[in-house]
Amino acid sequence: GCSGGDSGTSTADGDGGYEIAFVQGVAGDEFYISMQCGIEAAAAEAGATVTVQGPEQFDPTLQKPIVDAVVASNPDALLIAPTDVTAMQAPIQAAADAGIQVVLVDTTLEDPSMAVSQISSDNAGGGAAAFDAIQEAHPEGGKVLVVSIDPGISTSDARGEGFEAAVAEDPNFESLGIEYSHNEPAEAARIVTAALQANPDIVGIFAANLFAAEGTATGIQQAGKQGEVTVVGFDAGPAQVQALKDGIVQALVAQEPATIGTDGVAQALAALNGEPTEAKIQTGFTVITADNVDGDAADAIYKSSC
Amino acid sequence: MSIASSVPVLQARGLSRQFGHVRALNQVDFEVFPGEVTALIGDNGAGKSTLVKALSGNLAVDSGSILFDGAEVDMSTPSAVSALGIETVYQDLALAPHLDPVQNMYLGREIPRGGLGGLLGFMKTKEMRAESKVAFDELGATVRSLTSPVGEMSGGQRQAIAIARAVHWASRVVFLDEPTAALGVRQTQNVLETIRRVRDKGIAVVFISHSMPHVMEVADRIQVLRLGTRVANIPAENTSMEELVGLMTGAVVHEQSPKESDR
Amino acid sequence: MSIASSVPVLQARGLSRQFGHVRALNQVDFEVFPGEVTALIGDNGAGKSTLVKALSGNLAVDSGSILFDGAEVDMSTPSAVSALGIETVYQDLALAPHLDPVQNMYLGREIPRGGLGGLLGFMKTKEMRAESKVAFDELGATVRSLTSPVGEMSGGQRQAIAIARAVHWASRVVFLDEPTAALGVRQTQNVLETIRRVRDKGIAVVFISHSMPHVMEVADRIQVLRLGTRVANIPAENTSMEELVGLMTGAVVHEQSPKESDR
Amino acid sequence: MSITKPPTETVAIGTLDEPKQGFLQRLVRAQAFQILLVLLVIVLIFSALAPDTFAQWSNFRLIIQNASILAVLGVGMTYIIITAGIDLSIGSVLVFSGVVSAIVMRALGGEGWGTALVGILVAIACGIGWGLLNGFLIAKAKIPPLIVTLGSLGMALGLAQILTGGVDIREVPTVLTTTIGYGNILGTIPTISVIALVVVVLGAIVLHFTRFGLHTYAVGSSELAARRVGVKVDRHLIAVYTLSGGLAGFAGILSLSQFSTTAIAGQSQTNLNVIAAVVIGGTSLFGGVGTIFGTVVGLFIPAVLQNGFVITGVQPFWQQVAVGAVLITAVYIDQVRRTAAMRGSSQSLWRKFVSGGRRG
Amino acid sequence: MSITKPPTETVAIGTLDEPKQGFLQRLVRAQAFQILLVLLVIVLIFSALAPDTFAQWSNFRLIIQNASILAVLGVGMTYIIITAGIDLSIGSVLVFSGVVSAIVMRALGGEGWGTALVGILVAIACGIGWGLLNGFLIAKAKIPPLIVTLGSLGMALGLAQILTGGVDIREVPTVLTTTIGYGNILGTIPTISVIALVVVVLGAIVLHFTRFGLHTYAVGSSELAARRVGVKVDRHLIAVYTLSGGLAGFAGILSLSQFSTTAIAGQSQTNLNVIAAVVIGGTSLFGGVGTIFGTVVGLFIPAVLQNGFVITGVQPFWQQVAVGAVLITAVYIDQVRRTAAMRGSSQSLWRKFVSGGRRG
Ligand SMILES: Nc1ncnc2c1ncn2[C@@H]1O[C@H](COP(=O)(O)OP(=O)(O)OP(=O)(O)O)[C@@H](O)[C@H]1O
Ligand SMILES: Nc1ncnc2c1ncn2[C@@H]1O[C@H](COP(=O)(O)OP(=O)(O)OP(=O)(O)O)[C@@H](O)[C@H]1O
Ligand SMILES: [Mg+2]
Ligand SMILES: [Mg+2]
Repeated sequence: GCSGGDSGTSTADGDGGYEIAFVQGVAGDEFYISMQCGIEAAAAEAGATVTVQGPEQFDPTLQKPIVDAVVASNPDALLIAPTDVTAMQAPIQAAADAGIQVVLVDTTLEDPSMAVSQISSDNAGGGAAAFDAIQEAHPEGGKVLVVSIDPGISTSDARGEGFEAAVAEDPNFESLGIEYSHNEPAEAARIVTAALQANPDIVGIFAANLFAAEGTATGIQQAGKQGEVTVVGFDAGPAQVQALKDGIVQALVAQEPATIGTDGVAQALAALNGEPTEAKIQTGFTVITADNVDGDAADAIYKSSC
Repeated sequence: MSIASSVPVLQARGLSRQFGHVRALNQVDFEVFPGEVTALIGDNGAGKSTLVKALSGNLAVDSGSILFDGAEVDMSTPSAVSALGIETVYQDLALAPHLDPVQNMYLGREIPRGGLGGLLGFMKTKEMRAESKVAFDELGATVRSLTSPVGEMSGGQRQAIAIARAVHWASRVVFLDEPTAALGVRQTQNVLETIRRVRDKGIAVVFISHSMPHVMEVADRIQVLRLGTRVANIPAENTSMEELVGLMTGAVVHEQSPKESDR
Repeated sequence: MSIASSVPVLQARGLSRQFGHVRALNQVDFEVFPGEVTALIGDNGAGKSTLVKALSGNLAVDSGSILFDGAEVDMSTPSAVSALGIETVYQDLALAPHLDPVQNMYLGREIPRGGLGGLLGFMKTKEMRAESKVAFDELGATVRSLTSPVGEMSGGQRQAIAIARAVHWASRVVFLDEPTAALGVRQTQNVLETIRRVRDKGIAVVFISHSMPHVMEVADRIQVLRLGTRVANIPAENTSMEELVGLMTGAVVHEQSPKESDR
Repeated sequence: MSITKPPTETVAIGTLDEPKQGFLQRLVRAQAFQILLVLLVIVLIFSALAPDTFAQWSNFRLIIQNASILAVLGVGMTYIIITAGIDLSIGSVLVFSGVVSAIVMRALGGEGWGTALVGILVAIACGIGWGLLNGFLIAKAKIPPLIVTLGSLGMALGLAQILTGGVDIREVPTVLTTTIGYGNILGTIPTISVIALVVVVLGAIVLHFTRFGLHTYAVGSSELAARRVGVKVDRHLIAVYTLSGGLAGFAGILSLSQFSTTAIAGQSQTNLNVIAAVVIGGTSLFGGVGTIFGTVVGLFIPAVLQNGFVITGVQPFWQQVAVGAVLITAVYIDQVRRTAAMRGSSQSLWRKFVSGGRRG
Repeated sequence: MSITKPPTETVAIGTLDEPKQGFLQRLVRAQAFQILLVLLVIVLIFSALAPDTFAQWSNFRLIIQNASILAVLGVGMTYIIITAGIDLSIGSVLVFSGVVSAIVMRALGGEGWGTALVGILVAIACGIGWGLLNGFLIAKAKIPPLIVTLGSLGMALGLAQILTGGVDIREVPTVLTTTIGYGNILGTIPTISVIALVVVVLGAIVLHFTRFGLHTYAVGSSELAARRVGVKVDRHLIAVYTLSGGLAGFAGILSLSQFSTTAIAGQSQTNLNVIAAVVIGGTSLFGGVGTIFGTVVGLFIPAVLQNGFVITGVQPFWQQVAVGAVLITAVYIDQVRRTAAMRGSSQSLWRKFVSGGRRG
């Protein structure tokens, strides 16, 4: 479980509770851990047990064998964040064909019709919101940069695209494009230091995930540009919030993983119990800044343990 | 005793080769004639093995030229050289340790199956095994297993395999770089006899050895290297062990230009 | 001729060792006495090198026991064996090819600097170089560079380095597995002389060679292996080359129990 | 020297030799039999733990299906590692070939075999191209394989991203996905696995029975020796890397069929996974030894472990720990058993080297 | 045989020998000088392209700072590769050590040197622990290094995730971040780089001048020879893997200081990057050859390339392609120049092998 306990083990309980399997997009990510917390809380209330699995990378070729094995273990319901809209289509279809109730969480599929429900975040909207935060801090405009993970990852690609689209609408801002950190803070730091060297007039950097944000913060500190560059991070784990409070990051775009998890369990249970389900739920996001972090945005912070 | 002709099958002129500060070959002339056993002798580090490598396409020289049958031909790679009918037993043998004796014997010259199988690369394994056995037996080699990797075999067994291979494939020249160093008494006699047999087929044999008795036993002509230079080129009957040893160590110096002594 | 005592410094009883289907050693008895040169001879693949490896801690035997100074001691690793004062020149030499002659000479026995430097592992490089040079000179080795990797050197140069190393460190027994195989005439004579000198210091020398003249020249006692079994153990003066060759090939069979022939 | 010439008796050749060995015997004895036993033990343990879920054909079927693409890559990698080389680029070449093939098929349009066939050929051709480049740089320019294939890893992936603009292509002819990707033969055997099996069997036959295979061992055993006897070492190395590249290209089309997407962010672990499988299977990184059969077994050990752990509900973090521990244990047991089979040859360094033991 | 004993003239020893060489000469000649030239050329090219941004001390300072942690890891890896081994686990061991150290420091509380010192010792101890395990399994259980360290890679990472529940720890004593992480010496030289330099210099001295270093080369050059002359090969291998583990643990605390986070999933490429640097620096994967100096140069080539490409505004996708291509080219040029320096020895296979040319 998210606290490192034993809640991840499915116990074949005799009380007739449902078995719910949750397959993350990538293991060990605070976003999915928060989602897991929501799922486990909701499941505990309903007397269901939860098994959690996830690949080491956000990579369909690694996720597919896991899904196949989960399907073989024959749970009652499957909550899954597909790592690719087409690649995961067939394995998830196979789960549905095996009589498992499928709920798509966070990401979705090309043809989600087999799922009882799809609950997704608006990643593109989150990217646009990140730009809004930079715009607000630097109304005069300037150069902006995106530090992403790897090309081909649907969620971070959508964030980057949303951000770039928003930049394009404001003639005062110039985008330096998207750089890829390969999910390594050190790589992000190297990119950011070099970019600042070449373009000392960068006003904002959008870091598309946690490691990108951490590396960006390190790079800015190395270059001695704290306070001059507005860094907007995506996701709001405890680490990011700490960075926000330290003034390294100026804003965070928070999704609602716990809500996704809770809703996901609710939809799955509804389907299992033959109740009506909601085909599509869109969850929103919150922009957290130093001003509202202890106030009305406090609830949006992800949990690292339940 | 020899059926030597007067055109050298292989002739080197002014070969030089330096390694770092060591001049391994220094303007070496060298020639071998068909149907003749040429002994190449010299002190340790005199450059004998380096010369053999240069003449078998394994080492680029800094200067000098090599003629085959009187003409310059491509001798820059081992495969080009073996295509000319020149085979070599290297001092460090160079067998593939993970392969068995038969595979080593036929490496690069495998007998293909007939028809489609052959085109696809399938081989006549049984035939190769049988022929290898004959070749090893001829040398009295004590190879105890034809399917064990040669890396597991004794020094003498490996040497016998390398010799069998070279003798089997050579059609014009065979270089034997200290072939009997690891061999038993009986195997050594067999190899010396094999050398004579090969010579009698009209093939030129270059025999490198530190054993003067063996040299005197089979050589028709003796060439002496000293510190990378040929210091003597004499018919075997005109010399003695004492003179040879003196030539190798520099105690005796031949007052001769190489040209004069040629044949 | 020899200052031999009557207690063998090293004694093997009933050693056997099988590789797959090959019985390399078959109930071999073997003993060497201080101040005596024991020649170990046999055909290729007779098991000589295997016996040497077994007696130098490089090979576990299937059965049999080894006594040092009449007592069983730990001889399971090469370092335990060299701690007893036993050194070996292996047939395949086993030098570290990337290291230079001096480093190879002193490998595992480096001379530490005095004081703190020594504790930290710094070495007296100059001293080691000077002593190595003396040791090589003694053998008349033609090592041309003390700083080039030995992997670049000629066969004879490498062999000389290995011999110099073993002779330098041995205090009780030295095994020489075909030490003169790659050596020049002069170097061979030096090695034979060195063997006598070492023997006269009271060290036991085991000399393996296929050259019967060399064996007759230095050996005090000759032990013959055939197909993994000791078939003879005779004082050198009581035998002839013909008899030895016969024993090795099986043409002559000694009707003797090993016990009777002991000394 | 007056030695009477001794009788030239024909001694002992082959007389103490092992009885003649058939194909199966050779395979089993040589390399991979012990590790197969380890795999069977793992399967048995999980079967006992989860008889209803793990020990089902439907589950094995999926494990086999998921290992199929890696098996195709493993054939090429086995050849390369036997030559003492390495190929880090296979994952990227797979992606690149898939991308180019997908672009071509999209341009052609159509969902039928015509388009698909062109796509297959294009993918293989792309892979061969990268393989040729790798092989040429390694054999002719004498650059270490690790550097060459690390470089082409980056280049192939970068070019794939440039070609797609970083956005996966998802238009794949339906015939590919329905037949190769998810089709079955005899109702239940995945087509993709049958294809992989054919590749594996062909690869094994070529490696163990032909001149090409023999030269592969020879080059890895001693490049110097092979060169000296006239084996065209450079040409052979180029051929081996080209083979690996071509198989990676073919794997690219298999991956397209299975995932219906070019998955450019995927395959990041592929090279290490395949190399690990080859080494688990008993092939030495120092060259000269190895079997395709071993590689296939080596692929299944981590695959079965992961599947079993997921099914028995082991936490993902613990899975990593357990897979690591079992990997080491499996190879250790293999080691010990092989040594024991050699009868106390534990001191024979040569043998250890030959069996890839110590340092592979 | 009646050969008159020839005069035992003292021939030629050392007479044709090169003039005696000092430390610098040896370093330069031996391995890494050519590749240093390649690095300088790359620096010059970028300096010409972007004199105002690239060719600034402020920029070089950052490049050096960012390479510091990898340099510490590179020292250990160089030793390992010289013994013909490999260590894939360094990235995971770094993470694990950082995690344990962060947990201990969090438990102790406090932002001062007391806590930090405990943390440093704990990190190094953790690294040593993993190194010992690796070394023991490799030297005593005779399991191939690739398998052992692949296994411990998974185990260390899994345990790190279990310890933290997958959530990075961000509480790091401020003294660490302000001094080691971002502090400067002499106003402008990053403290972390000075620390790395000390490790590098110590590593080089031990490798090139002590018994320990000599035995490292000996084990890699011929394990058999080293064993036969009584070098305690097993003990030495354990020591070398322990050294690498300890340095990875130390790098863990450096990483904590620099990034103020345990960055659990963030070291997946570290092992390959470091191995590549070692090989670029002229160390052969087949053992027996290599220098620390070469490794450091080998680290800077990709680092400078990446920095230069970002500064000159090369598109990210093209960057990967360019880094790959330049890597191959750099090693090729190094190769050619070294060969030329040997005067036409291009045919000497032995030399190629020695210089790590062909197959390393
Ligand atoms: N690849 C190499 N690199 C550097 N030096 C070399 C190389 N090969 C040979 N040498 C040197 O060249 C000289 C001649 O060596 P070569 O092997 O030809 O001698 P040789 O006459 O065969 O001696 P031996 O009788 O000992 O076999 C030696 O001093 C040797 O050290
Ligand atoms: N590691 C090994 N594995 C398998 N067989 C071996 C191994 N070592 C030796 N043998 C075999 O054992 C037998 C004895 O070999 P050994 O090397 O002791 O012979 P030798 O008497 O030294 O011969 P030579 O005079 O040729 O050096 C040979 O048949 C050899 O093939
Ligand atoms: Mg020679
Ligand atoms: Mg022997």
